[in-house]
Amino acid sequence: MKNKKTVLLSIALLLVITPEVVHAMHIMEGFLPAKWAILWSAVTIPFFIIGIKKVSTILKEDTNKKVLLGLAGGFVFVLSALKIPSVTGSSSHPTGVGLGAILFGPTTMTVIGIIVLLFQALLLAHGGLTTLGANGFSMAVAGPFVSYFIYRILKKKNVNMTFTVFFAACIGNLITYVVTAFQLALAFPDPISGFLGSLGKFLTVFAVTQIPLAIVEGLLTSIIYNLLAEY
Amino acid sequence: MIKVESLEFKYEDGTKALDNINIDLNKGKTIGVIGANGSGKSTLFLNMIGILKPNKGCVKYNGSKINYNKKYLREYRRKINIVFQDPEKQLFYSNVYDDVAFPLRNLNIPEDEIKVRVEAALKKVNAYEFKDKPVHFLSYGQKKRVAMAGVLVMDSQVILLDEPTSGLDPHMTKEIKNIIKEIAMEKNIVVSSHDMDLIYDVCDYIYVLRRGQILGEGLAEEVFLKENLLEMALLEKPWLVKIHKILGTPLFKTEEQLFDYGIQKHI
Amino acid sequence: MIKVESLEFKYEDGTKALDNINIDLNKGKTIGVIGANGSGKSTLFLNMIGILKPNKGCVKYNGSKINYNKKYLREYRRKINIVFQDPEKQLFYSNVYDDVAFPLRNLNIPEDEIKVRVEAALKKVNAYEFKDKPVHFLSYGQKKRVAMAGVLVMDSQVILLDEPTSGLDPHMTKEIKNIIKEIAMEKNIVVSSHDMDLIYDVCDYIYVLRRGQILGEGLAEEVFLKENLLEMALLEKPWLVKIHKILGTPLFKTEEQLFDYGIQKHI
Amino acid sequence: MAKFIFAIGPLNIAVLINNLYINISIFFIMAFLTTFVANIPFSKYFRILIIPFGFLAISIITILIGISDVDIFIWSIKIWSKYIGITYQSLEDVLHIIMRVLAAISSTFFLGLTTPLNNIIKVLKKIKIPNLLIELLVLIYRFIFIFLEEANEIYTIQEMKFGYIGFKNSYRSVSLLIKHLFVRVLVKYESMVIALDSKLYDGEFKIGD
Repeated sequence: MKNKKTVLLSIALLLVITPEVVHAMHIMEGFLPAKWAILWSAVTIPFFIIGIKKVSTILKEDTNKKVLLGLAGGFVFVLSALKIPSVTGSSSHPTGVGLGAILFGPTTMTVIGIIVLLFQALLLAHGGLTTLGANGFSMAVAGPFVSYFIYRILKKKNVNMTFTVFFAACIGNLITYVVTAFQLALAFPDPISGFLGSLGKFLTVFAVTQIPLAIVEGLLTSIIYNLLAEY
Repeated sequence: MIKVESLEFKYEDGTKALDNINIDLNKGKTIGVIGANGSGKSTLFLNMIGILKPNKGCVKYNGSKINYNKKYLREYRRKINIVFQDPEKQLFYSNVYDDVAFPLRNLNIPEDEIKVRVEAALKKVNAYEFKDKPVHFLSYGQKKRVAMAGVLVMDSQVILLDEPTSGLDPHMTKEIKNIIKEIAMEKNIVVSSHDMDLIYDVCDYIYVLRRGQILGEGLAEEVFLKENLLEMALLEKPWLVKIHKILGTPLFKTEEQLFDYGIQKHI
Repeated sequence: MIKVESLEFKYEDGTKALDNINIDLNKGKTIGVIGANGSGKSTLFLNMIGILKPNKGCVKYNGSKINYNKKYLREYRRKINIVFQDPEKQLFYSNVYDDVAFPLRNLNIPEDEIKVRVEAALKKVNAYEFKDKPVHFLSYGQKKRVAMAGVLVMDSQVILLDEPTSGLDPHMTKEIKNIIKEIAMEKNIVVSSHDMDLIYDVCDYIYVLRRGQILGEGLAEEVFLKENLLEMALLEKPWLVKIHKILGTPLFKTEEQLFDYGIQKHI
Repeated sequence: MAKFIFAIGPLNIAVLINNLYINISIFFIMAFLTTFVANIPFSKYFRILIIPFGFLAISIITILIGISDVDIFIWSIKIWSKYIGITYQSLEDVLHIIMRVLAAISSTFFLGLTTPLNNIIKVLKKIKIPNLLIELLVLIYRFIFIFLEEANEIYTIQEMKFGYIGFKNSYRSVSLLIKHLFVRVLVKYESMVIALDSKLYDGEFKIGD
């Protein structure tokens, strides 16, 4: 009995800083048909395994880093539970995909990201267990890798750092949204216009919220990056 | 002024954190709120500043219930504010000045006025000398004083202090005690602390909490004489009260009074 | 047993944190290390358990210098260990049992022995009743006790306690005081604290630190009578010493002694 | 273990079999068990349940509405030369989705709201999930709560200092909050490494069976 109460209490705590509006691009529990749920898990698992392997080689050199990974995970979770004001007047959350990829590297973010997605499903009702594969691919694989590569390329070309970080985080966020729209369109092709029609519909509908949010995320990430550089 | 009237606050799971709380800040200039860990002091403070909303009862400001809309709270918080226990969590900037100026900049106050007020606040807590130091080079006691300045700068009428001396060494504790006494000359202070000697010294009126209820209240000199009350609340007597009870010396409010008494006795 | 011999420790930027420190844990069963914030107490503790390596001088265990290789330190830390001040930073599991069992599992001790030792340690700090609660639902005082159990479970000979009562209410402080006294019957304890009353009550021998140097040392009853010493170290007398000085009552070591004295006097 | 299977089983049934009637039953059974048997107030249950429904609403409408040159819809409006409307099939699809979502989400809630992480960890150990992953789960779970509490406190302090009035202030405050949390990650890391050392950590966070 006590445990149920305490779990509920934790949810209550989360609701204080979790918001009235939906978590932007998490495909909710049970939304995807079995075929697609399994397919996306199959796509994501290899990345996850590679991530784990890579992380464990890093950990072999310095086992203390395990705690750092744990701390980073807690940090990313809280980041995604934070409420930020968005242009439409409502509020939303930073996905933390870009910031995480820049701070911890993309492979680490794959591992941490998927674990965080699991806890989000269990504690916050964001996303779900059956959609973990699909969400994992868009948020813990595609987003971080794209963000990180943009960051690396622009950094090498000596582009202004604030812009580099802004662009990396912004595009990372957009990619997440495009991939999700893609996943939804594949699973629910339009009966008349097929996959492409459906993709068009999803991209349009979510663009209303996602494009401003991507810009917000980019701005926010660059401010944080500068604050950290100052420190 | 602020009054709390038959306030009840429940957690999400339905357990009562606060139950039938009545508090009147008019009863003293410096009010003490004491109670064991988990007796509801922090929850009470959060209700008083409008962060948590009571399930029953209310918080009244100047005779009328406070509102929970953004605009009202914004005005309300210019009147009442709080210094939290852990300074590490309250200092966001790496620079002392920017940190203390934070609330004023949020209110769009012109920079030259900000400068005057920030410097005055820093001086009040004896922190002016390290105003240009990076925050992470400050000692714990210094951080604690900067955190205090960060609230004093808003110039609110009522200031809640949550464990103002926790983690401080005896010397620093004394210093904070003096700062509190000084601020109390212009403002109303509410202090919560586990340090009974501090509470006894700086507060004139005391509320004793136990498991979310007010177990007793009264003038400092009265409350701390009630042995049963303190025991039920899992608290202790201040040592000045202890020696009064055990040795039969007169009841002194401060160490200095006892000291003077000691000198006279020897003469 | 452990001795610190003319130890010097410098930070990376070259400032001396500790200078010519000599400490001998044989001098008392429970040793107190007192000093203002930033006087070097924590740095000293970290040197004593071999986390930091001194620039000069050494730490000796049973007459020979300690080594700084991994294997030696692992053995060494089975003999001497530390409870840090902030419990949040030393609890790694959400599950109380797993957390307390952590060091034993690192030593590959069989699970059935672990069970016996974990339960004994939890009982010693009165934490057995909440052993099944997740750590994040424990109160601060409960977390603090779990952290203590996590070190007691190793059954080391010497235990360093860094601010064991900070942030605790008077009742819990008393409880911790009793726990310390109980542990001290079997082990050597070193306590650092800002609470002079606690130090005076539980410690028999005291080292006074100021700016990284030992300013004075001696039996508790002697050190706390040296007014100059305490003043220079920015510390205070325990109140039992204060009334001895001011009122001329005999010097008592504990409140109970004063209490008995008071009763006799009234008869 | 039993509870775990009891939650994961229906979740799989809901998604794999995807039968309308089975899913309705799963939803009611799970909702009943979570609210009544596990004693979670209905109002709270409902509040958590509607969290992801913003996503559901938007996606459902997107699936529901189609565009065509000819009016093949059971209900439609004509804008210029195009018809925008709902087909019978999309209506049926959507009904299936909603029922599947309800069944699935009530099962996951049952797991999330009634099963402590430790029980889940034990199951994961039994099915031979790699150790490193379990260790990370355990650590991240613990640290989530540390940072949540901190974020909550910092947020309150900023709110008391007018940090969330208007856009400019809010952005500044959120960025400061995140930066501050990250700095605290690093500070914690340093002191935790020391604590680990003194706890004889040898590279693995061991967990009992």
